[in-house]
Amino acid sequence: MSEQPQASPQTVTLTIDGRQVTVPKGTSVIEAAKQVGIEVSAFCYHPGLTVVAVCRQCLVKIDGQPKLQPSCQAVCADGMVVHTADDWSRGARPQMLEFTLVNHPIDCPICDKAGECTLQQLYFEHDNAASRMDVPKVRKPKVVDLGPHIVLDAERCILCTRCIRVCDEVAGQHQLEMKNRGDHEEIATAPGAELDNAYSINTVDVCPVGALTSKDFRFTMRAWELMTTPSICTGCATGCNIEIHHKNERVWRLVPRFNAEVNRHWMCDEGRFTYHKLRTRRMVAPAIDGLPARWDEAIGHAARLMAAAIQKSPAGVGVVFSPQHTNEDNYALVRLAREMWGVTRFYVGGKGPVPERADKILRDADINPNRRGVKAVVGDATIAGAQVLGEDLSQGEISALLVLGHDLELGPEPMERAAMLEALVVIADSEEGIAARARVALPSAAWAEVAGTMTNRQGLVQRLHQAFAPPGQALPAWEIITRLGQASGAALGYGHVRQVFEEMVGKVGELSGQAARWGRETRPIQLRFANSRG
Amino acid sequence: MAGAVLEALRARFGGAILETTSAYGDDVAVVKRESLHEVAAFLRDDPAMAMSYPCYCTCVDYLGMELLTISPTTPLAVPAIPSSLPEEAPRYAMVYELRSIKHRHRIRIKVPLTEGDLKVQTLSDLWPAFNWLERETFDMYGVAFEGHPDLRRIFMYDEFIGHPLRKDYPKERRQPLVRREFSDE
Amino acid sequence: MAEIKKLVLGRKIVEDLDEDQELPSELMTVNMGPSHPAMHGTVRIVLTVDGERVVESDVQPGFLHRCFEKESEYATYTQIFPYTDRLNYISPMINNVGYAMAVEKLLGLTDAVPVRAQYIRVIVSEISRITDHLTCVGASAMELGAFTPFLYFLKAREWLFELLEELSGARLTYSYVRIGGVVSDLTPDFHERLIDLLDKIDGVMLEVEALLNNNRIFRDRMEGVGPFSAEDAIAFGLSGPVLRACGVDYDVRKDNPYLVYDRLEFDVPVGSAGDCLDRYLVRLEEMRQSSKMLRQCMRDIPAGPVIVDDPRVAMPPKKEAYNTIEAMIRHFKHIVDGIRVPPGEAYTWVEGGNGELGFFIVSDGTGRPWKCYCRSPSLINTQSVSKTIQGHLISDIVPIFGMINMIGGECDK
Amino acid sequence: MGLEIATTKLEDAANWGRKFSLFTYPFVTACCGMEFMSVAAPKYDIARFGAEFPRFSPRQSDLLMVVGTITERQGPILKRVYDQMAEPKWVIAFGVCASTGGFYQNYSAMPGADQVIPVDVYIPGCPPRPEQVLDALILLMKKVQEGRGHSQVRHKRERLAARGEGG
Repeated sequence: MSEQPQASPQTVTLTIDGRQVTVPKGTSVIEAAKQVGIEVSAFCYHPGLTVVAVCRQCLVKIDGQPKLQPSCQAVCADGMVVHTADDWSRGARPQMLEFTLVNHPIDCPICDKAGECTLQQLYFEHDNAASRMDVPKVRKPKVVDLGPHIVLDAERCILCTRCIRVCDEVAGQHQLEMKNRGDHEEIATAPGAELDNAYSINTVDVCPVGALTSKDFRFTMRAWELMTTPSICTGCATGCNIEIHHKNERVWRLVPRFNAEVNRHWMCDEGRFTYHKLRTRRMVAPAIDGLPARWDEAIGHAARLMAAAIQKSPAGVGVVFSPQHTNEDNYALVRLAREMWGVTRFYVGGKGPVPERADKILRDADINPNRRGVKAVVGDATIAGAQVLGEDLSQGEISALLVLGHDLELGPEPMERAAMLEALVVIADSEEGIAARARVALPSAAWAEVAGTMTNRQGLVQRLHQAFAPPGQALPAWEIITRLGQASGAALGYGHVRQVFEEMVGKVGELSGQAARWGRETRPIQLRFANSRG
Repeated sequence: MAGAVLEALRARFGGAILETTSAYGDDVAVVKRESLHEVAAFLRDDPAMAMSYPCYCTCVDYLGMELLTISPTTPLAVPAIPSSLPEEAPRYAMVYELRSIKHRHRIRIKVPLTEGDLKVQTLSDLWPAFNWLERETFDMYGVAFEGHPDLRRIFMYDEFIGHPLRKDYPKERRQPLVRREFSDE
Repeated sequence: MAEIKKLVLGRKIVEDLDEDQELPSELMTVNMGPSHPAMHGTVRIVLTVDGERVVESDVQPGFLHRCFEKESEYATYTQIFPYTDRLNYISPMINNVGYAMAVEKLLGLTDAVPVRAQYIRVIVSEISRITDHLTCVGASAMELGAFTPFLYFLKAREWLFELLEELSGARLTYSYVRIGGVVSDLTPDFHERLIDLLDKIDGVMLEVEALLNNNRIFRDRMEGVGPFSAEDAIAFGLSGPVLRACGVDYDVRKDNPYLVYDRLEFDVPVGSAGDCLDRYLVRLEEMRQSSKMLRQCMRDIPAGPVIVDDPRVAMPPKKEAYNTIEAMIRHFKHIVDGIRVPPGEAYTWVEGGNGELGFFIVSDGTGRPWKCYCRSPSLINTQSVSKTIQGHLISDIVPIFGMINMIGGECDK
Repeated sequence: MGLEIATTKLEDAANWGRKFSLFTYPFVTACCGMEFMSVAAPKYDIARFGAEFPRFSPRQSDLLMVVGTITERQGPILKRVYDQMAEPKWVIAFGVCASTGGFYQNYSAMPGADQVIPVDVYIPGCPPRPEQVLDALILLMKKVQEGRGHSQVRHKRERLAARGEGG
């Protein structure tokens, strides 16, 4: 204590377990402890929610106070001396856990949360004592339908009220409440309300036990069997950071990953369900005129069609970029079209806007994850959309079209005209939309199967990691484009998506401004060993 | 006794010894790749060291290990996986364990290796025991041992592609040599 | 010897053959294995022979590579025990003990393991050593044409298997040891049965020694075959009976005592020539010493718990696990997350059936090892075969290989 | 499959002879070999069933015991040994590794010997108890007597095809 840190009106300095820490004024003790690497156990405290201090699990000793204080509620003060590992506060944790477990059912084998359950974890870390109870447990309803996505098991609930606060504070709708008293207290929907807000599954994430379960995930897969890979939600332009939980080449759920600048701890329900698209109507083999073909045949055919069209009139050849694909895919396509083929008729596809889904929380009207990235990569902020493409098609200005992505909102008439073009090459992961009408359809890997980057609405370049291999013969789109270039005599020379990224960072103005780095490849980690949840 | 070997190594090789630790009673010296052979020869031949007994050698692949060094009590939804990690950090480390039967002391030598430059000088000229062990390490991790007399696969077959103990080799990716044809039964 | 040489194929000059001169021959490449009656398990030796004499050889292990390390990286610390069983499958208990000790070292539990559990570990290790040597000697004798010792020794091994089966529930792959102790206490009449068996085994050994030790054929094929100098043995990293037969007095149980070996009184047999006969004699004597140790253990073993009293390491009793949520959670965390081992790396080595059996474990703080390397004595001992058989006859490969006692599971991991 | 042909008395007699004189080729690779030794050794004594004689030459044996884990590297060897055996021949997969790969599900272990050769009887267990092995032997004997072994069935089919009576 020889050196007293500079006192400042904005910060306070306190001592936690003998270690000094300086934090901004108003910081809670639990957060200050985290800064020096001390994790205080807690159920009801969540860094993204208000503090209620109902679970009493985070009690710590603060010198000068007559009783143990909840560290989530205690605000740091100058000169405060906190003990988290003394006998008194260490003794309080097993006592609180014993109370919590009095009426907890022996449900672990049938509980969806088992393996990522905070209660399991805290009991194992702090208590580990045998039960002393010899009276029957209080019975409560086991299957309560709270809303379209959520089911409640009231027996498992430990009444931390995190879910109530998520509805109130994140979604801004009061839909959950407590009812009854004492050991009959339980969670219920507010009178006349249903748990149906757009962020309702966040209640499942924050639930420290298996009381709230998602209908989409429950009883499908044990949590500890899952592998986790970090990625970005492709549901809209917000680009929420997520973890893909997958096993056996299949995604089982998406959960939010903390990012202070984008989504904090949350994501919307709609975004969580985007993974279903990964298994519906996927294109698994290249096709020429609807018939399956080998890759070299399909690529060769596509290259010949495009070359013939370019030779006839370069101005009549259009290229459609995809805001559903990564920056790398689009960049490779820009290079192929502009530099190798000399084509400049560019459009951007993607899904049309859905204004009614926009809110001020996370959801954006633009349900394409990478529109801003496409504009930056193409270098044209006013790039024409599907509307203009439809007009051009109707006026017969276009003779050939290379389309990235199957989402292209064309009217029926332009769509028919597109189908009649002499060259319509589509690189897409699904056989829907324009992909069904392609002369040559090339199957690409979808977002969970590729490594790459996407730019969200704020201009943040975020990284997608590959969770598993693409189905069938599908390849990443940048690789298809590279092969297409090779077949038409224009070597792009990419061997790895990282090369695309590095070249792109050097050339695209908007990207070089940020400290955009590729980072190391990550390996999927088994969830039970990742320590990230529960 | 425990630190004496490390002390002697530090005194003699100075900068070539990047780090020394003694945890769980195991003395560990992290040695620069260039000095490995020299350090090993010294340990074998110096009468005060007399580490004539080669215990084992292997390699550790640290790919992704830094991701997991988060406290187990981290609450929900804190980033488990940072999106970017240092790329230049050494991914592999060779591990050699030597022992002196005479003096009853031992040492573990670790040599960090980066992904792009995965080679190290062989020690099989000092101890013939390392011949097969280095072949095993080559087979499993793809570490190239310069000067090894017979560097080829030892457990896997020659047709096998890749190095299976690397962390990015999937556990169940088989490369069959032969399969039965069911049509003729 | 001359008769054998006349059978050599590929002769060059027949006409001006001098009766006193050796029959000239050209080098020939012969494949021994991969599936050969004299090879334990599957191993292939590509021999370059000059007549019957080995000029050069290339020993190729790896036919039983079952990816012990890769499997370990995907299993919790407790789940690895079955894999260790199948490393050296004629002395699985020693593998169990060696692996458990490595994890305990990382957990800082080495001294916390109850004394009774340490005694039990020594008991099962020494029983396993006896089964190991019984099999090794019996099988080698059979390969040299002596079928009776094989039957005698297997009969004796069967008794021990039955004893261990009663203890652990399995005949061969026991998985009896747990991190922090052993899974269950000795059975009530274990003491009497073991002592009784040891007496019977001593009798069997006398019988076999009478059959083999002064048997002319056996001695001719063992004595002076495959000698190894002490310096070479050390440089080749040999260990166990093979190293001690070369005259190096090195036994982990004496030189780096673990468990309760420092409380036991036993001798380490050491050979002089390092040939096959020495290796055979060292193994026989080791069985006697193990028997001696077992008697001491049964005399000294204290009462007490058999697993460490730490809820983070020991599983709860089954009855509680199914009836209280507390024990259920504990059980669940053990099964799902495994025992969380602090980050670090450690190497532990024990005296296995074939030599120094070590485990080098790197932990990242989760419930499964980041790396679990096994220093397998078989692999390193087998490496010396190539040098040993050089200049010997093809028929000598059989005793040399038999006495190295290569175990596929351990050698190829 | 057109197998509903009447077995003649001669075939019955031949099969009866075959089932009591199975010459074994032990393709011993791993742990199960220890139990194979026990089966052969005095206590369990496979000799009681006439299958005590291990022949280490595939050409002299008619029962291939696949004892232990088969790795990808061993696949070609196993296939060659099987191909070298004289007809009719039978295969027992001894232990769970030879049957399915067992708990070795990885890049090197083959998921069962039947990936390479047809197997007549599978013995579960890791390793199986000697009693189980004897039970499997009795099952195989039944199969031999009834002419249901893989190679017997194939042989019959080929004979029928050669006669032009369908197959």
